[in-house]
Amino acid sequence: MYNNLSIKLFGNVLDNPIIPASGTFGFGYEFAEYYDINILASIALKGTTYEPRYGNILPRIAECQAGMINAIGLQNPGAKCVVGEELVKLSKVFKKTAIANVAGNSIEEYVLTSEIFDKAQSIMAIELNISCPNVKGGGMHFGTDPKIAAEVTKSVKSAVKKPVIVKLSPNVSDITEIARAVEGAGADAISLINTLSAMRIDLKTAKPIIGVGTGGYSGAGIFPIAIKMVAATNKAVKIPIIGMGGITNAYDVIEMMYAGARAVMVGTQNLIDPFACKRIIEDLPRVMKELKIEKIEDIIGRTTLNG
Amino acid sequence: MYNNLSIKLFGNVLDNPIIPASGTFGFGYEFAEYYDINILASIALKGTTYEPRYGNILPRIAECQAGMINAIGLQNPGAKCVVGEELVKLSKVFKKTAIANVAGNSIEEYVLTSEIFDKAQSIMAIELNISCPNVKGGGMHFGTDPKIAAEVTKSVKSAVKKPVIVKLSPNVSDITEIARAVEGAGADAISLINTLSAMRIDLKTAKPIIGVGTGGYSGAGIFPIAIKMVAATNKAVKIPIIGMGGITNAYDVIEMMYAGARAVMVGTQNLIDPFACKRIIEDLPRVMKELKIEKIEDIIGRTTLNG
Amino acid sequence: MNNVILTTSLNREISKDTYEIILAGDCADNKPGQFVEIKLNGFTLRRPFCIAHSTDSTMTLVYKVVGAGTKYMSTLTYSDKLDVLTGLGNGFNTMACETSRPLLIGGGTGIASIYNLAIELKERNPIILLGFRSKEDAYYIAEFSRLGEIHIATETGELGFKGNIIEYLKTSKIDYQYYYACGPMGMLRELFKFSKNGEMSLEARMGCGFGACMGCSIKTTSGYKRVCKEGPVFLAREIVFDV
Amino acid sequence: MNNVILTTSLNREISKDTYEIILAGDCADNKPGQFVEIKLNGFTLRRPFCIAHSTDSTMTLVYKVVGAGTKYMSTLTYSDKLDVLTGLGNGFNTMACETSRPLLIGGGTGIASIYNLAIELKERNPIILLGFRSKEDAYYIAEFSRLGEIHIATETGELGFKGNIIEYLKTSKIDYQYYYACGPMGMLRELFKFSKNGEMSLEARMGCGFGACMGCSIKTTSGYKRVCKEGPVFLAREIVFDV
Repeated sequence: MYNNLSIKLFGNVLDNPIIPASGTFGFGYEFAEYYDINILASIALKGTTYEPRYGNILPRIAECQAGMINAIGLQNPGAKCVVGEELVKLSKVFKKTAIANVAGNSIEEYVLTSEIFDKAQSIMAIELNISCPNVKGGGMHFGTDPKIAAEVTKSVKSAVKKPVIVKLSPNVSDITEIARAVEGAGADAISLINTLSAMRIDLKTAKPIIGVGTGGYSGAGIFPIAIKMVAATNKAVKIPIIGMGGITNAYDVIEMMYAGARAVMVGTQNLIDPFACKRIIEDLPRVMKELKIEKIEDIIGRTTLNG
Repeated sequence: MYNNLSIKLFGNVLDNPIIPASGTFGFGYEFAEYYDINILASIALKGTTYEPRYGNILPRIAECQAGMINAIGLQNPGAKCVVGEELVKLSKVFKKTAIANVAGNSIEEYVLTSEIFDKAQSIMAIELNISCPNVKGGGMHFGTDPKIAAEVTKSVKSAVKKPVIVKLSPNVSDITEIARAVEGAGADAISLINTLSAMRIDLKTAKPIIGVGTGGYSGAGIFPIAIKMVAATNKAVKIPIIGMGGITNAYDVIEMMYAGARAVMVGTQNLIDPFACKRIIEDLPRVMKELKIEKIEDIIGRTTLNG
Repeated sequence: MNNVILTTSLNREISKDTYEIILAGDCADNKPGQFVEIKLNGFTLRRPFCIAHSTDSTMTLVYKVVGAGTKYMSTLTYSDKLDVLTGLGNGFNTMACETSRPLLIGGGTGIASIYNLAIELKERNPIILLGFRSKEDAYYIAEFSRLGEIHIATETGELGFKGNIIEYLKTSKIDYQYYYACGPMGMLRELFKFSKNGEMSLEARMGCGFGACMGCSIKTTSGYKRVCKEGPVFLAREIVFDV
Repeated sequence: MNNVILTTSLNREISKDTYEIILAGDCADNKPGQFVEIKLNGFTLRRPFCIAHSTDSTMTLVYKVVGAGTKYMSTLTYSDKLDVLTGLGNGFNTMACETSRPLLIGGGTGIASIYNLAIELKERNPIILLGFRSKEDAYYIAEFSRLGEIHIATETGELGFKGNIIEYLKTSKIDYQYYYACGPMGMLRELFKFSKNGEMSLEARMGCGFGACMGCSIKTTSGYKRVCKEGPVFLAREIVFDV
């Protein structure tokens, strides 16, 4: 049913633009204990690799004034288990399709993992995580070199039928260069921004708080950086953009869509408030009325960035 | 007089590691209306170009949840006026030496401006701003390409006698690459991080809040990014590092020094609290006692970053 | 400039979305046209406010709820404490009209600043022009009536002249030599086109409020000046309005 | 899990840097060993706290001031409101020791969690071992005395056995089949080496507290488990302590 909150993505009409971001919502079904998750547009699943991974040593979390650093290190039970068990549990409580988030150590692993998800009925699209700053290999380096980013994209695209979203790293000199490269390689959409490489130190021990030293910074503190990068990317490419980075409320959703996002992902806020996505969806009509916005789809990219 | 707060920099003993950052303290003398600025280690002056500049159109400021975006655009009266008038006013109320901050449109302009400051007695060192994101040309592009960064550094170094500090941009894929380049070109120290490119949008008009569209994001929200970059740079180079980015209190100073900073610059906090530097200096002995630190110089780079 | 902690005595809505807050504490040395910068919990930058009235121990500010900061401010209540920088900027030059009857022109929350000036100039029976959008936006009318000869304009025509206050000034035969104005940029620009015989207090999005960041610099006939430091009051003739 | 707003009734220091806060509101369905996550003004992440005691309408938490968050928390006073997630995690399995006299072992703020369990197991006259650093750190001794047979160890030797509580357990001839433990990791590791016949509540630096972020995953003999979701109470024998 089309309504004032609806947006189109990959030919589907989504009820609203709100999608929980990968890594902040598990495999989704546990949030069904808290509210009816069918109100969400979709769900981006926890980052998945071909083989199971334990992830990094603890501590994996460090707090910041307006956000947090995480270094989970892609803990996941492996793609086959995700499709065979986690998606089965999710399908019982979620009647829509989800977005798989795929990470890997090699282009081959990206392809193999994507192929597994490509066959799953409950998957709408595959998001390639080429920007995770928390694991050596399989992470960020795929997202900081335009050639490698394009190669991963092209390889996965030629192996799967479902739409492919490429998730970009902000830890680059020019994000639009990577965006253009993956668009050229056939990406169906771009999501950005992933976390920023960051660090906190325990003042009592002088050691990094995060067990592996550094991690990815997310939350309200990165929102102004995300807005800029979404606006710049929107100017550089024609494919849809899924905007994320520090969204905490319905006003932030509007700002992100003005900057060029067709849909948005809410991340860290889910960890602070398990009802965050529900509250944002419920608050959007009020905020749209206040800002005299009738249809949310009309505002995508309304802000133009000069220069 | 050497004391527990003292640090050595360029062969000088500074009373403490606290220096107001360029662009947040004007040319210093106006803060003498508020407190005795001689308690500061030094002062980094407003960014100066060869010719006078008006700077960008208004608005130049946008607020963020944990910081602000500015796009002043290097408003300044030109190097000759700074030395002839502003430094004269400063010398009347400040008995120590200041750090000139030099920006330019060309390598030649960097050299000419630096030469003017090199002759000024009240200048301790010259900080090359190769990372201002707010002006076209003369700004960030000098700081995102290691070859150009090295060339600017080398040219200025061969023209001046005073120590040269190179101020790095965080808007790069790998800040250590630039750091090594400027170290190789003869830089005497590195200061980091400058502001992150960012943007906010006015929800009522859907236009960028900043007149020129985007600006540089500073304040507490960038602190975790600054800590990471300082730690990484400290591992990459041997020359002293002046750390900055979102320092708001004495605890942040300790964290920044653990990460590898020999001195620190306090920026945005001066704009929120004109007494910020004074309060931090006065609070440092208490915080050091709490953390069982005797001499602050001992903690520089105490945290090691693996990987 | 002083950095003081002031305590809320009263905070009430005096017209649509417009609030009057009375703060107690060390409020000495605030002249008409000067402003304060207030740190609000949960917001990074201080907010500038013009002063409607001040004594050595109290200060009355008028503000309009326009964003999250002022919305939060409207929730402050008796005994809430605020970190305030007082005595900022340069105020009106009351000597400038010594030989004539002063003309005061205010619009929106700028009217608050004019009120403080009217109190100071009361002995000289100032002419006071006040512009509001509509009747429900109007405030301080009774207060101004006690200080001089008041003229009102509303865009809706509900009170006084129908139209903006500068149109009223143009059509009326008010006799004046020198004006003092405070209000939105649109109003000041109109006034500037009509007459440069006076001084105006400008508004700007500020970073610091005390001259450090150059966030609010404007072009003047004598170079670049900071609204927060050399201003907010400028001679009309020195302002370069095309910037 | 419930998301509720609770109101501070009382907040007081009960031993050195250790506070007891009593909150009122909807506190139903909190079992011994479960925990709450509190949003504190000005801090991004919620803070986990174990529950010393709860009824349907009140909840007592014990916390130690160790950082800026708990320091802020110690300033809360009567009528201050808090956003709380309650009923988090899985608590102690009180059925596990049905055939024997329960042994409860607590250290530091973990003692609070043991208190809630002692109340539930009171009828079965539990043996209660409490470890503190020194006399000034001790709390709840009188309260525990009413619930079972208590044994105390302090590192300074000021109260009870001189040394840590696990050393005491080793040297004493306490007869037990199954223990319940909560305390610092060092204590639990020592206990684990000595005996695996029981269950322990773990502490961890958490992101969310309800299983979403995988920030607190530990290795167990049956795969990776989240302290906040599958825990915080685990069978001792399933914990892999070398991670």
